[in-house]
Amino acid sequence: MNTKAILELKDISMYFPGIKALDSVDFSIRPGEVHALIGENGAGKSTLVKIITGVYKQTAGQVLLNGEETNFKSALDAQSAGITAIHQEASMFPELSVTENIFMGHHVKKGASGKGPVDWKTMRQRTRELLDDIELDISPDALVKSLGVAQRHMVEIAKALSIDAQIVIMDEPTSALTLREVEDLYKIIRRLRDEGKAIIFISHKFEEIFDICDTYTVFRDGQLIGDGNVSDATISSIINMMVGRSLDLLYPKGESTIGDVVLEVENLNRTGYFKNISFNLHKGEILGFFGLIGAGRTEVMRVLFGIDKASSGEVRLNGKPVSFTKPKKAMKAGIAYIPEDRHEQGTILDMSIADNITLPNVDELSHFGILDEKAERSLAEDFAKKIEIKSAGLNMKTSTLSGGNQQKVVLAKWLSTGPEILILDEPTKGIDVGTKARVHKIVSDMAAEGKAIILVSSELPEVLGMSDRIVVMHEGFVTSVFEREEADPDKVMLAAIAQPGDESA
Amino acid sequence: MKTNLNMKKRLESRESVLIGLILLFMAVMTITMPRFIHPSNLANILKDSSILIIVSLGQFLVILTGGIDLSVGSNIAFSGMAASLINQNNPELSPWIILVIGMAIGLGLGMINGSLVAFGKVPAIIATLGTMSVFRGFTFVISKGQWVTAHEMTDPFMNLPHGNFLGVPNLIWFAIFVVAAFFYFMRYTRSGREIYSIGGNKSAAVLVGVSEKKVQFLIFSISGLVSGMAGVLWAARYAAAVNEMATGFELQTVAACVLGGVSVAGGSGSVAGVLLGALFMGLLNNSMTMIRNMAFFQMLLQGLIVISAMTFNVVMERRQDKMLLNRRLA
Amino acid sequence: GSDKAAADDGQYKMVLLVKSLGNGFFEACDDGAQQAVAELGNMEVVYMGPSQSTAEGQIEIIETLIAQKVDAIAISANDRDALIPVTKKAMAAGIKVISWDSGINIGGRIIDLAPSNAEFIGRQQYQLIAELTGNKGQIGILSATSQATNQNEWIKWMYEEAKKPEYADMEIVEVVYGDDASDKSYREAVGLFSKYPDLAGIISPTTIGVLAGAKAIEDEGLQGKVQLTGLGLPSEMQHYIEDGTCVQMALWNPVDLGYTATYICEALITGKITGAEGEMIPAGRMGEIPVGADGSAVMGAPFVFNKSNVAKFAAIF
Amino acid sequence: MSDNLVRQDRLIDEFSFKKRISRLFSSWEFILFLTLVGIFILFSFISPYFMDYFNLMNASLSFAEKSILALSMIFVILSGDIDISVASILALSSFAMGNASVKGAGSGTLVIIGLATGLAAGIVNGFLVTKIKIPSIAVTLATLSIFRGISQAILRDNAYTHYPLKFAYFGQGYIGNSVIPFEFVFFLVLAVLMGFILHKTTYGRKLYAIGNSASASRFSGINVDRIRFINFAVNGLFAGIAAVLLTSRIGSTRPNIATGWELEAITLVVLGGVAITGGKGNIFGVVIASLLVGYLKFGMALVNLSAKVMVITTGALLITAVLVPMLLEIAKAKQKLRSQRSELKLERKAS
Ligand SMILES: Nc1ncnc2c1ncn2[C@@H]1O[C@H](COP(=O)(O)OP(=O)(O)OP(=O)(O)O)[C@@H](O)[C@H]1O
Ligand SMILES: Nc1ncnc2c1ncn2[C@@H]1O[C@H](COP(=O)(O)OP(=O)(O)OP(=O)(O)O)[C@@H](O)[C@H]1O
Ligand SMILES: [Mg+2]
Ligand SMILES: [Mg+2]
Repeated sequence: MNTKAILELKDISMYFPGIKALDSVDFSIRPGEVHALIGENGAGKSTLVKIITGVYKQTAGQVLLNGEETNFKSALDAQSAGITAIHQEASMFPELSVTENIFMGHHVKKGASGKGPVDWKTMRQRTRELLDDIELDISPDALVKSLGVAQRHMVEIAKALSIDAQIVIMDEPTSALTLREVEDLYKIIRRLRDEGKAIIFISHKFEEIFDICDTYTVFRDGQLIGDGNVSDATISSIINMMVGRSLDLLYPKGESTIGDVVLEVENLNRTGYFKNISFNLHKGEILGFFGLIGAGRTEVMRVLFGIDKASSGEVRLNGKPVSFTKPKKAMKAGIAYIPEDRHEQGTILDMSIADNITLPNVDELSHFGILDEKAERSLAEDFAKKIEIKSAGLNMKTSTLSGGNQQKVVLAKWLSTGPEILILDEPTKGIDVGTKARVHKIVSDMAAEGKAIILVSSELPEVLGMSDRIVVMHEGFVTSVFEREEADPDKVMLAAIAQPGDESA
Repeated sequence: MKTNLNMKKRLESRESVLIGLILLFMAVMTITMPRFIHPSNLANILKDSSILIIVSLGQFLVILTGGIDLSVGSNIAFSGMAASLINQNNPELSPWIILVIGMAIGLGLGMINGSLVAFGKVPAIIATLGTMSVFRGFTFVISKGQWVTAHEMTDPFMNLPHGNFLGVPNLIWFAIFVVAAFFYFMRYTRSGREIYSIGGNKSAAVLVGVSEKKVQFLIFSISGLVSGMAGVLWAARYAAAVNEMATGFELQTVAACVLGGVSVAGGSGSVAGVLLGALFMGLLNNSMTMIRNMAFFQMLLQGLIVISAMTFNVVMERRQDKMLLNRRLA
Repeated sequence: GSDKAAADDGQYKMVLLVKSLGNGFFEACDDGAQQAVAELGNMEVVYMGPSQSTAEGQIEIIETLIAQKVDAIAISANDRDALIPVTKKAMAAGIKVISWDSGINIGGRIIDLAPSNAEFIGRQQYQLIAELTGNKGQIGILSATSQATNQNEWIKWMYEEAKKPEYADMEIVEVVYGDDASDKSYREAVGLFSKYPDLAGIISPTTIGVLAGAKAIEDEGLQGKVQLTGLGLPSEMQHYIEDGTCVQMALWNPVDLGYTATYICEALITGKITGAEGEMIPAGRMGEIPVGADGSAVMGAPFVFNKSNVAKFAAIF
Repeated sequence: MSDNLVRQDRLIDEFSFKKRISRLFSSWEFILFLTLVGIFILFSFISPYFMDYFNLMNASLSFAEKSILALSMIFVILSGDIDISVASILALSSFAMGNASVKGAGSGTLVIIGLATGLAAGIVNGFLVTKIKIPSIAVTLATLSIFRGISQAILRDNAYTHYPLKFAYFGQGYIGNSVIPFEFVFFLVLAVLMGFILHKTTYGRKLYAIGNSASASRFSGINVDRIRFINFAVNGLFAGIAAVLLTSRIGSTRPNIATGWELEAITLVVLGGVAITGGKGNIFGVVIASLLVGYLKFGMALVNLSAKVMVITTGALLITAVLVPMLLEIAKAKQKLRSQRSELKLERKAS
């Protein structure tokens, strides 16, 4: 590998209001290389990808392609320069066909000059080929809204491959894929590498990095921490770079006594989302829920909190059957739910911190519907102090806070309702290590106080470290339930990807 | 199995539902009023719907991106008035040149909307609510409050919509031409497809290099362009350019789009659907004049039909979604 | 009091308030008003109207006219009742209020200047169409909005006239409304043709309606088969009268109407008249107009336009 | 663009007095207020009739009803919906009252009928929006035809013109022996009431939450659809109130009454600084905007400007009102980026 770098980033910085997402970062990649970008949530990986693909314009620094400085005005420019990417967030057009989703932005046109009409026949045919290539058995004319999560991800991959690119970027392409699909993806990546293409591969899973990547770069908090050849690295050396301290500090599961059953779920169904879900939750217990993205965990929690309706099944609270038609009813029964999407569901970014904290409590704090601003104020102050929200004042807009502090606002908001059952959905996604530890501490303390806790997480170490028991889901089914002692990473992961032989079907 | 599903899908698609509704409606009309089915009446319906079709297609593009263009009626008035004044003052000028000028004026007004929305970031509904007043106000200014009527217009000008080609009135040809152009544009050009992408998922569209600003500017420009065309045709067809022309027309075009299955949230809808929606509106308008003493029920009936069609659409959509869900975890 | 002194500049200020701006008929009325201004020398007339023809819009304007303390308001009303409260207020503030063209009900004005007697207009319209159809056949009426008070009054008298024995072979089949919009009027006219294949004639007592009706007849090639008459401006109908689409139609002279309204206002302001029954209003070249019961004043018979005279009048209004 | 004044009061402990003052002065309401003052000054120079207590009071009759429509429209728009059927509801209510009046109903009964009809129509809108789940713009586009259509179908070319004498008070009466119209006082009372609900009650708080993020509100236990439903119902009720006032003021009902008022009400709301996308804005802005537009029109009419000029002016005012703050914001963001860049350069040089 002595060829010259095809892509070089020099001294790149990217600032968002209040955040340095990237801080003087260098990066380079050569043809025929698979390069891993590694880093915790929020380290700046996706931001780097967006700069390379022309979606963002860097605040400072240069991007060199084949030695020449680029100045992409949009993703289109990057595409025509031979750069393609699978972005992390879903970027599909649900109302449009698979073919169109693949070719949006670079429709094939008839005529030699490429000025003719859009050539549907050719595009459909190429889609067919691409789908065959990645062994995806769907019609090119299918509307994307009719596809499942994994199928959508595969279409995203096909989309990246539809461009004859020199550089292919994959931002967490495997997060929703089964083992077999991951194997297919490996095959494709190897083929691309052999064709002399440069591949940037982002993943949180170390085995994947060691399986497929040649080189790596580690980011932490927007800064480059280290890089090198994968063959020279070990998992622990990389983790050290990522986290900057040893792992044991995290996941401080405290002692708590497991009490009576508070919540029983029996054969719960929601058509199209999950089937025959059964489990129990005890007082003082932390019940982990693990699975791949799209496994249906969130959907189950939404039903428990009264957001969605179950199509059948029973939920019992302290032995009594309940059915929450509205979140308010679930709240009255002592359930609190911290949703996974902080921006869309957890907080109201344009409202003040105080108003966010008191929002679920306004009815209780008011007299005949009239706000009691004093009571609100003191409640907000109490919990802001307790959860240690760092802000310029509780009347600041929530949007001015960092991600971690925003998550603390969500925690404060729900803890202030004094819940008996606390459901947390990906509570540490995209927040810094310090806050993460703080969240874990709070959860542990709650359990110690005898509250029942459900912790949904896609981070295996977190689930393993925090839970008393672990429920594992795959494509809408519960595949296994592990006691803390018997849960080892391999077994849990296998259950999550539903290897043949288990009882899910 | 697969073909079966496709068949089912096709049968349930909004367009076929609309065709069914239209046929049903026509059947009922024919039974109660045999003259309805007379070719001359059908031709009339087509003529009456032509301008609505043309403008609704422009409105369609705007709604497709989740916006709305409330200024089309005023745009028609302004460009129609301007074209008529030009015709009045330059009788020797070819009507085709006047048509082009009228379209250019409409385009210009559309570009004002487009700039406000794309570059000024003014919400579409506000921008066009404002220009709706402004354009109509200026119609009055350029006409000084006067009308331009038949004897001030030249025959070639009035013949623009009224003349025949191959036995089909020009007005219908104009509509056919615009429909064909839109069909081609929306299906076979990148820009057309990009409009769908912005309405479907804005952030995803940006990720694949679609420029939101460009698309927004484009759709309002097109909406203005077709409104300008409609303005000229309108003035020439009724041989009268008055300040109040096409008042309230914007709501007709929105209704045609909604009837045609265009989602007001953006992202879905088709040229065929809009065509059928506008035809249905034209049909409604025409039948109201066909039935004795219907004048007073027209508004009520129109509203009821629009709301029923929308309810029907929503229910169908929900059923379709449910079908998809049922298949998902089978 | 009627002996109110003229404003500082020696001018009395009067407002000619029309149904809406941008209507050729009213523009012609304004021309007449300005002629009267030139003759009288002590008047100033401002032409005003709402942007859409609604009673609410006119009321808003009248409120500001009360504030301005103008001397007189002459209104062509969009609603014969809705304006009464506000015009009463205006009169209480010492403003002389008259209505013209489209009247305000008793109590809401001092004098109502009708362009012509409603009964006469209605009957004449019917006679005009009967002449054209040879006292035979089905007649449709294409009106303006269903709320237009003067239209409805005239139509009532058309039905009265139709009861006469000489019209035994004629009938009014339907009244349709074009809402004073050219496209709707046009569609309604075409609707009449298809509903009544034997339609003999259309009466459209409104300027936009008669224009749209003529265009529809021409487009459908029905000249000679469907006759048309109505109330229209010669300048706008010249084309159709000359090509025979509309052989004859009627209208009073809007110039004279605006002219007379101005004279009446001047007479009221200066106290020449009070609006009592039996008084004679001096109206310049129009001679003297008597005040009838309930303050009604009538100008005279509408003038009938046809090929022979339309060109001459088209130059005027 | 506009910040919540009430909310700002609570910042006392956190912001210095100076900062508070500077925020107040750059707030949208303040700019509106300055414009209003400017209009008063301008017209009092141009027209001798403008600065006249009686005239100013009386002029309020021309905008009080539309402003009342705007008051409840704030709620609808704040929660992210829109209602373009209000003027038709007004017509329907007026029709119902006229119909009852002909049958001999007294003033009290008429008011009840007017309000009930408005409320019922609002409930129909609310039902279609929240239960059938059709977007509000589409629903009210259809009901705009239906509500007016009903009165047109029944009333036809007739008018109801006979209302009880006492009924005239609501639209034509003055408070005691003063020259203050009842309508104007009633508008102010309603404004205070709506302001209280908006800024001092849980309902108002929830409204803002919904407007900012309906889904986050749902996840916070707010019954989003119920609040939207109530908004539409209240909006209908207010259209009923406006119907009582207008009908009483003009003493006549025709199916085309108040045509086009929906757009005027929406214009007032938006001009008052309420974001059409919801979640932002307050009652003061809308009240000031109502006075602003009302007196601007009054002033322009006093100097005999053509109605068409007024139409152009309000249209342009609306666009500028939204455009200017947007452009300022864009410029500010650019400025910030530039300063960030130069800061970065300095940092680099230093290191
Ligand atoms: N458009 C944006 N506006 C403001 N802040 C942003 C934006 N995009 C990213 N950030 C912030 O920049 C930082 C880096 O985010 P980025 O998405 O690059 O992280 P990442 O390494 O891809 O994380 P993950 O593993 O969660 O995908 C985060 O703090 C994020 O909140
Ligand atoms: N087959 C499917 N087709 C389309 N959308 C799906 C499908 N399955 C799940 N989804 C959607 O994908 C998203 C992820 O599903 P869900 O949240 O239930 O999974 P999860 O186990 O909580 O995963 P995660 O929270 O990690 O994304 C949800 O919004 C869900 O509605
Ligand atoms: Mg990322
Ligand atoms: Mg989830």
